[in-house]
Amino acid sequence: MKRQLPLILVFIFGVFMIFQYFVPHESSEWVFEFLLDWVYIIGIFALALGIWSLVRVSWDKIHKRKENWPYAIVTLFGLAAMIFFGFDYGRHFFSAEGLENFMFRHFFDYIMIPIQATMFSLLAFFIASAAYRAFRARSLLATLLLMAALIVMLRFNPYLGSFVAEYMEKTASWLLNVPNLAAKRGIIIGVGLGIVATALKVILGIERNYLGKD
Amino acid sequence: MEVMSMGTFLWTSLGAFLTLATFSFLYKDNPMYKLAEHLVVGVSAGYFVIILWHNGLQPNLFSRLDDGNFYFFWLNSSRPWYIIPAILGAMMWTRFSKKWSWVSRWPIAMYLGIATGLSIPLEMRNRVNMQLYSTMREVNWENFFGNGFLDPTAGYSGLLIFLGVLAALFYFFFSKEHTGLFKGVARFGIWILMIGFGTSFGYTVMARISLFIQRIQVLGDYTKISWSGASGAFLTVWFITFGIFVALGLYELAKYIGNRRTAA
Amino acid sequence: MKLKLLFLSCLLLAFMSVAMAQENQDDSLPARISKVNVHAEVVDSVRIAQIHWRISSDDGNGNDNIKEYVILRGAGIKGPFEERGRVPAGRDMFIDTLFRINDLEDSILALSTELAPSPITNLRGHDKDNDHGHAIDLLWDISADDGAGEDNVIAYTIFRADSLPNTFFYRGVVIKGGTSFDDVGSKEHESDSYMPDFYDYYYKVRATTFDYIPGTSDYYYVIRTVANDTSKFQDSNPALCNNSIFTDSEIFGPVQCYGQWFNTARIPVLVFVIGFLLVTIYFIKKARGGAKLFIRRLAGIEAVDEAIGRATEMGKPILYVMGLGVASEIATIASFTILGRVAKKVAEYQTGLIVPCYDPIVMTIAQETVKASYMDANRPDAYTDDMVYFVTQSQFAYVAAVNGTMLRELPATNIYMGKFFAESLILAETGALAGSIQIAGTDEIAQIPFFVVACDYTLIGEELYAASAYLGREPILLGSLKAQDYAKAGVIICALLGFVTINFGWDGLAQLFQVPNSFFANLFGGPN
Amino acid sequence: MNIFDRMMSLDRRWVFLLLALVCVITYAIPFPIKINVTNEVSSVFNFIDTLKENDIIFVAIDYDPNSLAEMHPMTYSIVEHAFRKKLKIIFTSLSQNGPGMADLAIRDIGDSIRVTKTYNGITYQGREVVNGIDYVFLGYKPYPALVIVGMGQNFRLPFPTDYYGTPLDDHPLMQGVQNFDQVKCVIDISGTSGVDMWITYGQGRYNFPLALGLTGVMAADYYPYLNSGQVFGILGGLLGAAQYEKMADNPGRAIDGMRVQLYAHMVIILFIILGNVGFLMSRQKKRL
Repeated sequence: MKRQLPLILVFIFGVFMIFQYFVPHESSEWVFEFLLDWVYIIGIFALALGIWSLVRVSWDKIHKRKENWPYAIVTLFGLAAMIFFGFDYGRHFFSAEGLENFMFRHFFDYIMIPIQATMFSLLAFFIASAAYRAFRARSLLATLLLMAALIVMLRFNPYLGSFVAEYMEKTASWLLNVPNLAAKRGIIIGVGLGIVATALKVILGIERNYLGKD
Repeated sequence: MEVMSMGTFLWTSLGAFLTLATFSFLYKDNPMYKLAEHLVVGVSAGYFVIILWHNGLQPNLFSRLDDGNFYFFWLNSSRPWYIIPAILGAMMWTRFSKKWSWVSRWPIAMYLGIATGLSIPLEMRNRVNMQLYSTMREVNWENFFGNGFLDPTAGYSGLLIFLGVLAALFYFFFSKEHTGLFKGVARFGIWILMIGFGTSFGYTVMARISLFIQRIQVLGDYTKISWSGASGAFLTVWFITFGIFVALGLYELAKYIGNRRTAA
Repeated sequence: MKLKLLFLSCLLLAFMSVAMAQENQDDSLPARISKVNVHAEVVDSVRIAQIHWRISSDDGNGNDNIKEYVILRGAGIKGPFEERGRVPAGRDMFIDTLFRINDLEDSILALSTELAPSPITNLRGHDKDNDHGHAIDLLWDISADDGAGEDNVIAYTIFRADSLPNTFFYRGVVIKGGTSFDDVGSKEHESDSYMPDFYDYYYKVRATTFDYIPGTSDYYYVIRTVANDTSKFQDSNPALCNNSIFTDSEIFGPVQCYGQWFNTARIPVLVFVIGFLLVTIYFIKKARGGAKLFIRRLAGIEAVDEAIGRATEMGKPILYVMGLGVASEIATIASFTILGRVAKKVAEYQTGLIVPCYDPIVMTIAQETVKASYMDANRPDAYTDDMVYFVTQSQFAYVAAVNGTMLRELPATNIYMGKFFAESLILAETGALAGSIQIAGTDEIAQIPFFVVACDYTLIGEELYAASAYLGREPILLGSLKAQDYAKAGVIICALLGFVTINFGWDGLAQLFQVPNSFFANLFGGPN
Repeated sequence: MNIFDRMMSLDRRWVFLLLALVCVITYAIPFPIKINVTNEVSSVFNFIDTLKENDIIFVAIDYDPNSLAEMHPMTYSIVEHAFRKKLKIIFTSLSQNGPGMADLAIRDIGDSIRVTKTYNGITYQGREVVNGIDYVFLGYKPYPALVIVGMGQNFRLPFPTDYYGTPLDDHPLMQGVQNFDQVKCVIDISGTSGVDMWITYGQGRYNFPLALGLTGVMAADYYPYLNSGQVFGILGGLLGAAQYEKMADNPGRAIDGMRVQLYAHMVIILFIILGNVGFLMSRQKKRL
């Protein structure tokens, strides 16, 4: 009941889905669509878990006065405000006016977008200092890698003089379309087999990590 | 140059402020960065809740449970069975109770079964069959040396792709010690791989930089617009927004120099 | 208790939603007609426009407040529209007379007959292969006036009748030169384009010109839904009636469509999946049986051992970072195995070990692993829980913390194993600055370049799994790794054979691997 | 402590400062820069350019604000180009924080379509882009793989209503549009792993023409699909966007950014070289 039933469920659904791919008949498609339709709903409930645990963690922080607990208040404020606006100040719960709500949109456009975009743009600086302090031609392989990288980066550089620039361009596109292609294809095939192997193990009940410990 | 309303200006100022607050992490971790960071965590979570509700539960579940002719909960909606996924979904929430968490395994199992089963033939087809098929290409023997410098369509390029794929695959072959001939093949494989990674690397640098460029562009537009529409009110906000950072910067600089002195 | 609460809250939500949703229903205007379908026909020398529509959702059911439909016609899409007739609620078609051919002056009549293109010939069709039914493939030979002769054909319009004698419905259009059309219907009953299986269909293909009978033109029809309260009505979108000169082919049919039970075009995938399945099962069984399965040594792993030795000499700790992955990810699982091995050696050499974690669950498992290794090394006393500690779940904060540790402790060796994202380069950089030996391994392809250039040894992609299989000898991991190895070998051999054969001018073998696969489809294929 | 060690031990913040200065200065001083268009980009442009009026294309805006810098220029140039050609577009956003941005982008592009403009010598009259007639924005659903497969069966399966809560059947555009069969091509502008889903679950199962707009980080990894014909075009990072803008003769943020990109690259390359010189020298010293 606790361990067996999940394994059986996984097996049944998994095997059905595999063979559904080879059975175009509408009766199989009917079941297929039914399942898909259900899975979204289940999935959405599952995602709500993440939000809930965020709330719990923040609340715990405030409650136990852990370090930086005031910031947890900020987090919860953001969450609450967004939900409040999203339901159009609590006026429309079951129609999507909230998505058009002025505050909702402005919070998204002028708080979420700037911060998220900027957070990632910090990497521009880290890559610069890493380039300076860490990216070393330690070995033949690292040298090879750096060389390829430099060529790709110099691709559209006009200061090399038209002659060199042209060859840079050609070399870069050749590197991309020939050795890069070969390398990535090798990886893709390998990874593909890896994914399929894992999926098979899950369906056959060999891989059971998702059950967790009990 | 457009002139914006005070309201929009204040909002954009907030955006600019938060942008700089986030950048201040480059100097060191500081309260303003922490503020921005935690704020965005909360806001994006809230945003996600709303999107899940209005684009998820509402259309896919609630609106289906209720289609007009309704007086006793879902029982006489025309699609009452939609309560089943709802209950399965609710089971997920038992995750939080020690005693009942095993209940949540059923919906997980269902989801996992469907997802994995779906993936197997498709991944096989896309990553293995198709890639294998397109590896078996006819080499352009007529024009083996291509026209011009490093021509990707030339015969030797085609041949190189084929050999490269095999070598790269072989490098990830673990059942054989890399000795003799295999050593050479694996060596060639790793070279090909490294060039591949190199190109990714070059692209990645570009990617990271462009993230920063966009921020500059946004800030640039902001300053341009606000200056162009400069009025007393605009300028005050402007100075408040940036004054904070200038002051902070000077303070830190002073401290830095001070430390240098004491160190020397 | 908590469970009950959660359950109740969910049901309550659903209930509320249903109750609230009642209010948001707007029954002010009669529902507009969504689909209008018009085309010209010639019935005993009268050119008529056949107008079909889908009755309003308020007609019969819904609010059921429809009085009648008013048919409006205009010369342009914007109107002006004049009324052409009315039909009571429930009706879904109307026939509008455009002009009587007998009324035309002889000159115009002659002109129109002269301009009429010659019809398409040899119209044939069959059920669409490898699908769920509800679709028919049509083929024909182009009209003599398409590209040749008068050369005034601009398009072929496909019409379908569900039984004879019956009105034909517009199904689609193909521009001049086209010789085939897939009439793909829907399988949903409620859909406009529903196309039942095992049902006799009749087709005709119309060769259309760009010439009009003088004084006539295309028309646009609008269906107005009028409620019992006649002040309330809504118009449909205008629907075009192409009124140019045309010639119909002779009717083809009956033809039926039906679903197939097996998609022959996908056989290669089936073969691959089953083959791989068998290999995987075989090797996992074998590994469980305790068979010695050979895995080659990996430079990275060798490096781990000597790095630990070096750390001991320097009397500095070892930093082990598990990355941002969650406990269920393969990379993280592999990382646990390697951590176990590292911890064991560390315990033997009596060096320090620091494991900052990003995920609380990962942390608990890591603690178990390390403790177990210390047991194996018979030094349980040396183990303390704060070797493995949880930092935070926000990416940059985590990185900042780990960097701090690196610069404070100056570990002799940093080991990064698991899932890494943008933080990889920041970690590797700081590590390099601290002058530690760095060993990395991840299956996150995008991050490998940073590790390669900033670390001394890197386990690339699958090497990470291999390493953990090599160290852990854990049957499942080992078995599936072996299976993948043999699959790779198979792929390599197939590629070689295919490549050689295709370059000696025989592409038969290569064709076998393509998906969707024409070879198998034709082998077991349908009528064509 | 010789010069190289000092070079190495320089505080990273100086590096940050240098990069920032270079970028800001180059941004402040505009100058044109030559951009060569590569095949993988031009194939996307040509495909869209040769479509007929009222053809439907499908654009997936699958990125979060954090990769907006690279992806937005692509979205803007591609979608504007399509709207100018009077194509009809179905949008989705299968990335968690995407929909709001997609909504924003669509409204912005709508504004720019209102003005009459001339691209590549062809003058396009300004017009109103109407939701439901010119485009439909389906919105967001979690689990891209399942959603994509669902859409392949019928758009109404995962998306009973669009982003704004309107039932799909109420949109004239969606009349008779069941699934990808009625769509001329799918363009996935993606900063997430959703792109793998589009290739595997979308193209793999329903064989529609697929083009990709990718972040620079991912771009190089998808060339094999280009070569195997599973994908007909790739826009890689800001450069790809700039190339598209160039072909569409509609310069925007990407082309504007390329000159900064150029100098930033040179700075980075300089750093790499400096660092390695220092590294090699210090190694020489150790050898002695």
